[in-house]
Amino acid sequence: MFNTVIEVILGLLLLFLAYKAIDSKELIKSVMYLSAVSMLSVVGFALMQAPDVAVTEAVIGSGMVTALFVFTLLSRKGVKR
Amino acid sequence: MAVLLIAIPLLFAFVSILNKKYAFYLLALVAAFNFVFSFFLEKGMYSIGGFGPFGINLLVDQYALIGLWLLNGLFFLTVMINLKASKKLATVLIVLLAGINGLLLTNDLFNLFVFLEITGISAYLLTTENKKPVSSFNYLVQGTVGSGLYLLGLVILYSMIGTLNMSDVISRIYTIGATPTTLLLPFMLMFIGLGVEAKLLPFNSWVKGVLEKAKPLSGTLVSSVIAGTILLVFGRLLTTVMVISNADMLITIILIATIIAGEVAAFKSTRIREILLFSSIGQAGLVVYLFTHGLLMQGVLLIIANVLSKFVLFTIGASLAEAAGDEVEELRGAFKNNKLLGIGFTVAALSVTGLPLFFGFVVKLNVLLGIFGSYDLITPIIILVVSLIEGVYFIKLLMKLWYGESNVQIKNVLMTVSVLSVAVVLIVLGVYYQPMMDLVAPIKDEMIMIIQGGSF
Amino acid sequence: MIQIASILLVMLGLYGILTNRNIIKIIISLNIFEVGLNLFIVSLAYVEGGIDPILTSHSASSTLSFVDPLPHALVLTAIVIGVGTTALGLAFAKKIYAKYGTYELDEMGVE
Amino acid sequence: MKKFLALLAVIALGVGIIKTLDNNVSFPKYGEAVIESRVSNFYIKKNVTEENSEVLFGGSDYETGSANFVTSIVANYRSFDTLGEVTVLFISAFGVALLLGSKEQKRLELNFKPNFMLQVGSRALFAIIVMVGLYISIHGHLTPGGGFPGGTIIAASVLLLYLSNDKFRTNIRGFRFMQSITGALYVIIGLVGLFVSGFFLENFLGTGIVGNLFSAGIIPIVYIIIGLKVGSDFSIIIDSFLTKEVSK
Repeated sequence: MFNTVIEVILGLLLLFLAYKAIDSKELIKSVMYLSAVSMLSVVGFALMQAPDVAVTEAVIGSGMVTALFVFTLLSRKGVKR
Repeated sequence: MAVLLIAIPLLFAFVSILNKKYAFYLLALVAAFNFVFSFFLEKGMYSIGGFGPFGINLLVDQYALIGLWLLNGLFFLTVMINLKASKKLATVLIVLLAGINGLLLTNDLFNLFVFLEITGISAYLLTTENKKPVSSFNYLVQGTVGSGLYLLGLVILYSMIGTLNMSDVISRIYTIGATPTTLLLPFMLMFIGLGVEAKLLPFNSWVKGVLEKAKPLSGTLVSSVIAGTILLVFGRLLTTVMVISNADMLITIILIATIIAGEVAAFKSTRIREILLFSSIGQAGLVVYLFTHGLLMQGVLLIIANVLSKFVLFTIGASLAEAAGDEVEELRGAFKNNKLLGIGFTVAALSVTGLPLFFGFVVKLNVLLGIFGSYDLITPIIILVVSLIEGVYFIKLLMKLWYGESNVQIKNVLMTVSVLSVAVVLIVLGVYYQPMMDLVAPIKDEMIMIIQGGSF
Repeated sequence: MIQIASILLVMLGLYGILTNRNIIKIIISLNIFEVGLNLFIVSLAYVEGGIDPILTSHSASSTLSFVDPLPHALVLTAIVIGVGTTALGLAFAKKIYAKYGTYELDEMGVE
Repeated sequence: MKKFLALLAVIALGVGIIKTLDNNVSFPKYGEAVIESRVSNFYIKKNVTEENSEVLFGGSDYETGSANFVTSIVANYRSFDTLGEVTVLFISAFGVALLLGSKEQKRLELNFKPNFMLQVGSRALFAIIVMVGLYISIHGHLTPGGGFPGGTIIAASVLLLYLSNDKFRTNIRGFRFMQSITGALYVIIGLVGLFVSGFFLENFLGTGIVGNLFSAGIIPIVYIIIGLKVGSDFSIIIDSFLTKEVSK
């Protein structure tokens, strides 16, 4: 019973954050939402008994991908849109 | 031993980044090795890691051998013709070669996804040669979405029938008794996913951006070598795995729309490279149409004719356009002072339109016989109308290119020699087509053996 | 519920790719598409009451009910391929920004 | 407004797919995947040839000695996928360097100055992070994770050095050299398998006792190679992103 409650919350949160990531105006905010989605997906993988995938997604998905996005946005001169 | 066709290029690719200067010689060496080695392959199922049907195996049958000979050869020719361009992108080209051989050989659905990505990424990097980052980015996005949808379809198929090995997918489908309707969703997703790379309608807006201003190296590779590989892979999947029960209505509509849209757009366009890329979209739609209707032999013949003629047309077309601009008006009379290129171009163009005495005629004849055999009447009419349109715009193009004053001069002996040799092949196959028929004949019963027995 | 959420994530990713005109937003939607896809693949492998696919001292025998390890291996590869394409997409984005000074596709004019 | 309609259409398509999957008889519901009917049953039984043999934690000389089934699939049963996978990363790193790199590069002036704490802390943390990365790569066949996360952690330690020091640039030639050597080593191990026993990437070393560090034949070796390769790939990507062309 406890498992399904967590899964429902996780699913809804994932969808809400993904929608915010696609729809927010600021690019930096979008990247933050994306990294939040990645981290929640790590929780999802852990819930589904997939430790290997959780470790890989945590390090690569939320770690490296967010870092690359931030570097691209940092190297942007001029006004922050 | 078939795995050497993939392992050796990967080894050379890893070593080639150590020293940029010698990367090109590694490329030339490995391209020659692959072309020569593919003639010494025996047919059979080569397992990797020794785990039989539960690991990944490479299937070498007549269908794969034809693809290997044709595409390794053309890859070698294309690389040799554009020496300067391929010097800069040597490592990318070696990885592309590994990807192409992987696509042709693999017998495992997920392995096909990995090689699709490898070929895709090296194709995106090749198109950066045209200095158009937005169209390369567009190609990257659509290619990734395409292989993502293919992966989605593949995973749903795995959850239903429990295996990833292509040859025992069918045997498992029958044991589980999965009806075609239950398998429709995964097959549709895989069809649309692969349709992106095969230039079918829903996702082929990247083709115009990539090939419109493509330089000879990346243009020829994308339009003839990679297109041929993807179509051959599509053919193998459509006949052995994705048994779409008599080509569901939606798929037929997509294909007919692709054929018509491609040919009409080619008819209307006035730029030489645009004409070629739209006609290749139309041809791709026709090839996939043949596969979905079970006309395997005709599909392979059309791919061979298509790849050979697109190689000639695009090499000459791209170098002409690079020299004197894209508009056909500016290229008027371009063949005046490079006659040999003109002859090669004319032979390839006439072969595509299907005039007698050329290989294209033999292929068109077979295609029409095949389609009339399955006695539905609408499609042969469409194909006849389409080849009529093709004939008109190619003849119009040839007329302009031959008659008129122009000082365009292209000095590339290697290109002239290879273009003429391919043109001669097209003529010889047109006149004396029996050897090609025997070459293609065993494909049908080998595929049936795979479908029934699953053991090759 | 996670399987339903992952399919909707895949759809949201496709929606983001098709409607956005900003290059970085397109790459972000591509990533959401891939996260949804990976979640869906692993959700196919889940077995009610199954345990992690690792033999340890206390779950020692292979007759226990395990979760299906094959989709996990597929997802491992899919994640790293996703990062590869994202890195390439961002490199294109930087080059486009250097050439046009903007990430908006509409403001780039004809190439 | 148009966007809202597009969103509704997409959600409707998603619900449509979910519905078709639900009432599809051969598609297992969430949580009811039947392992016996799938190929992975043989991977768990670690015996591709005959039917039901039980694998115990301390047992020895099975087909693959790796306790972690996922690692046995990634590095042994389907090792060709991983080779293709490593090529994808290799060509992405090469592509990024091709697109962004140029003759001479210099560090990008980020608009934040690394403060004292970061500089001192990073020197201490660097060694620990590298050790964690190597640990995860080496123990790939026993604990979750493996070559890929291990390699990325090593690259993260390089990233930490980049962030803590404005003028820092790693030795790119060194990483490129490691990248090419580890890649070539992986293919050579495959070729050795081909010559030793006729199958490419065959596990020609003894599989040892399940659960020991030195078990599972070539799997630990392959995973260490992948760890180093992924680490050098990502370091090159990070360097390409954090540098810009020296304006002439």
